[in-house]
Amino acid sequence: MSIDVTQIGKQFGTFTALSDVTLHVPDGQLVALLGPSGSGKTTLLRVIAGLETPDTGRVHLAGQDVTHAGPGERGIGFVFQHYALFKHMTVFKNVAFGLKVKRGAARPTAPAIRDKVMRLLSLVQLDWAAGRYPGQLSGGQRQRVALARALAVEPRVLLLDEPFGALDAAVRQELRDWLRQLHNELHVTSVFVTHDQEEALEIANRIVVFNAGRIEQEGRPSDVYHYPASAFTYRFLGRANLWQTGPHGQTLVRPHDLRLSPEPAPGTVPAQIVRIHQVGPTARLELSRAGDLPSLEAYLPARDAQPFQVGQQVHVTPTAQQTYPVTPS
Amino acid sequence: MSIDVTQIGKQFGTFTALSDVTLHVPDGQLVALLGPSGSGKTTLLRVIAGLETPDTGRVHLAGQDVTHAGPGERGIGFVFQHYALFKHMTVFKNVAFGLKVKRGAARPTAPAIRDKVMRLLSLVQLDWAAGRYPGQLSGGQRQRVALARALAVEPRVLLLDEPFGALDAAVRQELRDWLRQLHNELHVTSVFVTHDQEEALEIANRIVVFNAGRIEQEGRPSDVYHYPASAFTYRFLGRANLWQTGPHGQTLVRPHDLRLSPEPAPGTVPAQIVRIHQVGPTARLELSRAGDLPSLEAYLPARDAQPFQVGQQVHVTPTAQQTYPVTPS
Amino acid sequence: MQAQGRDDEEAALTLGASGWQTFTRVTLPNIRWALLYGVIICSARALGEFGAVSVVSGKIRGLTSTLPLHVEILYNEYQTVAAFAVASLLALFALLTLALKALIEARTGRAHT
Amino acid sequence: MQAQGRDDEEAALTLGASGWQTFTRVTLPNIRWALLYGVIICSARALGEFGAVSVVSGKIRGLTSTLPLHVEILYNEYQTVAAFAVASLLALFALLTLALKALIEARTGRAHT
Repeated sequence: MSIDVTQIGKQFGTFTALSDVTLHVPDGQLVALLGPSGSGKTTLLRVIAGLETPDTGRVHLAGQDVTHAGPGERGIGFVFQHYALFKHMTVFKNVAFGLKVKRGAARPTAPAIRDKVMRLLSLVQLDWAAGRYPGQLSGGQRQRVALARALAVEPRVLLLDEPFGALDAAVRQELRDWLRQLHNELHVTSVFVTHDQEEALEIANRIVVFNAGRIEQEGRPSDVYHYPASAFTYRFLGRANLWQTGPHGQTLVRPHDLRLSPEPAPGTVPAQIVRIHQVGPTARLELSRAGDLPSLEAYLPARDAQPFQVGQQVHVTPTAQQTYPVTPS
Repeated sequence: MSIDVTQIGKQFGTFTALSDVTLHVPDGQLVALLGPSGSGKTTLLRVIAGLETPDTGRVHLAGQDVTHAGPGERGIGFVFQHYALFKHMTVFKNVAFGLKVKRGAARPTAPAIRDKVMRLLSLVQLDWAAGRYPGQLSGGQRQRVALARALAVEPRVLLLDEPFGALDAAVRQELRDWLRQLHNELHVTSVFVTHDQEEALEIANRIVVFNAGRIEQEGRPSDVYHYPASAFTYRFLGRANLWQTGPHGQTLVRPHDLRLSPEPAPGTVPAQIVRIHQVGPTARLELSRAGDLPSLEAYLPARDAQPFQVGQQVHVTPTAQQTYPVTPS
Repeated sequence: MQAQGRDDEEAALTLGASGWQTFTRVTLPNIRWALLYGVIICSARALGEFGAVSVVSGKIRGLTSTLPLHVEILYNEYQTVAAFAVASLLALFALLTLALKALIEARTGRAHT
Repeated sequence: MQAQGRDDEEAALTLGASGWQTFTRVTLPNIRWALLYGVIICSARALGEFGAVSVVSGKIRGLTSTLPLHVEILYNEYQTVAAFAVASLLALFALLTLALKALIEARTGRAHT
């Protein structure tokens, strides 16, 4: 089911959470809303869900205007950062909730509910926990229950608010893979909010970058990563070295786009290696340049970094770079 | 100042937070306590600080037994995950607090306090915020105030409890660099708690891996990363593929230690490329193998991945691997 | 209620529950102990109130009299035995309330850990 | 107090503050409005209490009598004017308390945003 939000604006007191946001999400996509905290990404997700009413603008789901529909009438599933499970119900009852509150003919029979809940619980590998209470499960398990609960009502759109934000790094990685696989199987249009650019780049089909209540950029992960439209996006999507500030603005370089050689060549800049940190396949080198040029960080594959030593004089050149006008901030 | 904890045990009700933990931290080190939540790392930090009294065992700072000394008598600085700034005081007063509560001759004069506080605030680049209240600052700025406050009493040991855990990814990276630089300048023995293996590997001199209230492994980052003593550490420190389960146990391989070639060779295993995800300098390939062998994930430098396509049949071999006995869990 | 409730209730709404279903199945079970506690403490206060009732009610026996007023009336009429009997009844209510209060505090204490 | 206090107070302790310094400089400023609020509400209740005082005090004028008791005594002695004067005093206290309560609620409301 496609999602269209048109010129959405939302104020909280004097704080502008969203300002003139327009976004189209095609059917079946997995979209990441990415931005720093307070940039409006969660507010937009809650507007789509109907948990927040926009001050201006419209929300359409599958072409239908739902701006004033309640969250229960939109055919959405919502997953909260802190799980929001019903503590006084077992895992089974949590997942069955959405089916049991259906009215009249829409409500499945008890055996049908049981079948469906157990199918969902085995999908999230938690069929053994049906009789447990949420308090007896780990964070990762709770979030899987929350996902099963959201899927039980067969939503046409799945909305996830920082779904992995409260989890440990290892569990987070596992659930990311798992969400991607789930999306590949079910193909339900999904939108998730994150402030972790790696997470967004890894699992989303499309990325929407937020900054101060506006959409800064939108596109495929590789496009957004390789062609950031602004210095803000460039810096937010990965580490950035300030190569130089010239008449056209500031030139930024990613640490893995720096090439080091022992000999000078046209276009290279001299620098000294201050620190080499190597763990795993990538070596991180800290370089200081002469004068008041800012220091640089370079990432090299471990084998390319072997000839270099701390204290050595090297010559640096960027293999890719972006120049942005300097904006007064 | 060196830190020695000896055979520390700590129970909370029926939960064993620490069990027979012995650790030596030499003077001037930057040590990471790394582990999943509930593994005891924060409890150990709080025991060292004197905020928690161990049930058994001793704590020595610089060779002196401080097991029963209060937190204020140990010469430590403590930084909390959620900053723990005094909300009703300005930034200046927050930083000055530790100096103002000193008694008698130990207490500096008012001008000396002002000088010192302003020096610390310019060290954390917040001299312009001296008159503000914590509520008016961003998360990253608050944590820098908390650091300046902890440093004001000239601690001989700096203890940090998930100092960057509450911050956005971009701010977190910035503060990590900054903490490392600060440690390089001040050389104060520092211990920080984290559940992020990348953070630990990046800034620590030594890493202590916790699992279920015990120290699982301890050593230099590269040693811990390249020679994990157990499957737990291996899996916690980075992504792991299960290459095979044999008579000696399970063999694990890191995604960047897999080599792919179009032609079979001795020792290679056939696999099919299911997905290629490339953003930035590393390409991530998902490989499925015949039979019931678990699927693999391979990370290749972008240039090495160019010849491969989704659906292609390839032959895989690990360039490095570790085998661990299968432990019943 | 604001602290623990919002996420739960929003989750129920997104799952298609009506406002009433959300209230009875999610909000009420979460606050039932706090609610019962409030009701009991409030009843205890109302039961024991004297001054305000005395001024407002007019003390019409069997109509606008409460137990504490009744104690006073009986006492002023020198029906000492009856007065003490009613007072004992009040004391019994007080003990019952205390027991209920302790029980609920133990319950909610357990639920929070 | 438990909710907002612990980290702050532990921070103060690690900075070398004594228990007393931590209490006066960190704990008290954080809870001062809540504390004052409690004192005022409590005083108001104590001021207005009638039944319990009436039973326990013995109503010795100028010694164990309180304002509400005094109103009753005067009223029973048919000193209507005096009784109403004292009652007005009580009402004035009530209004003052209300004003103070509103002021503090406004203050703490602001401090929380």
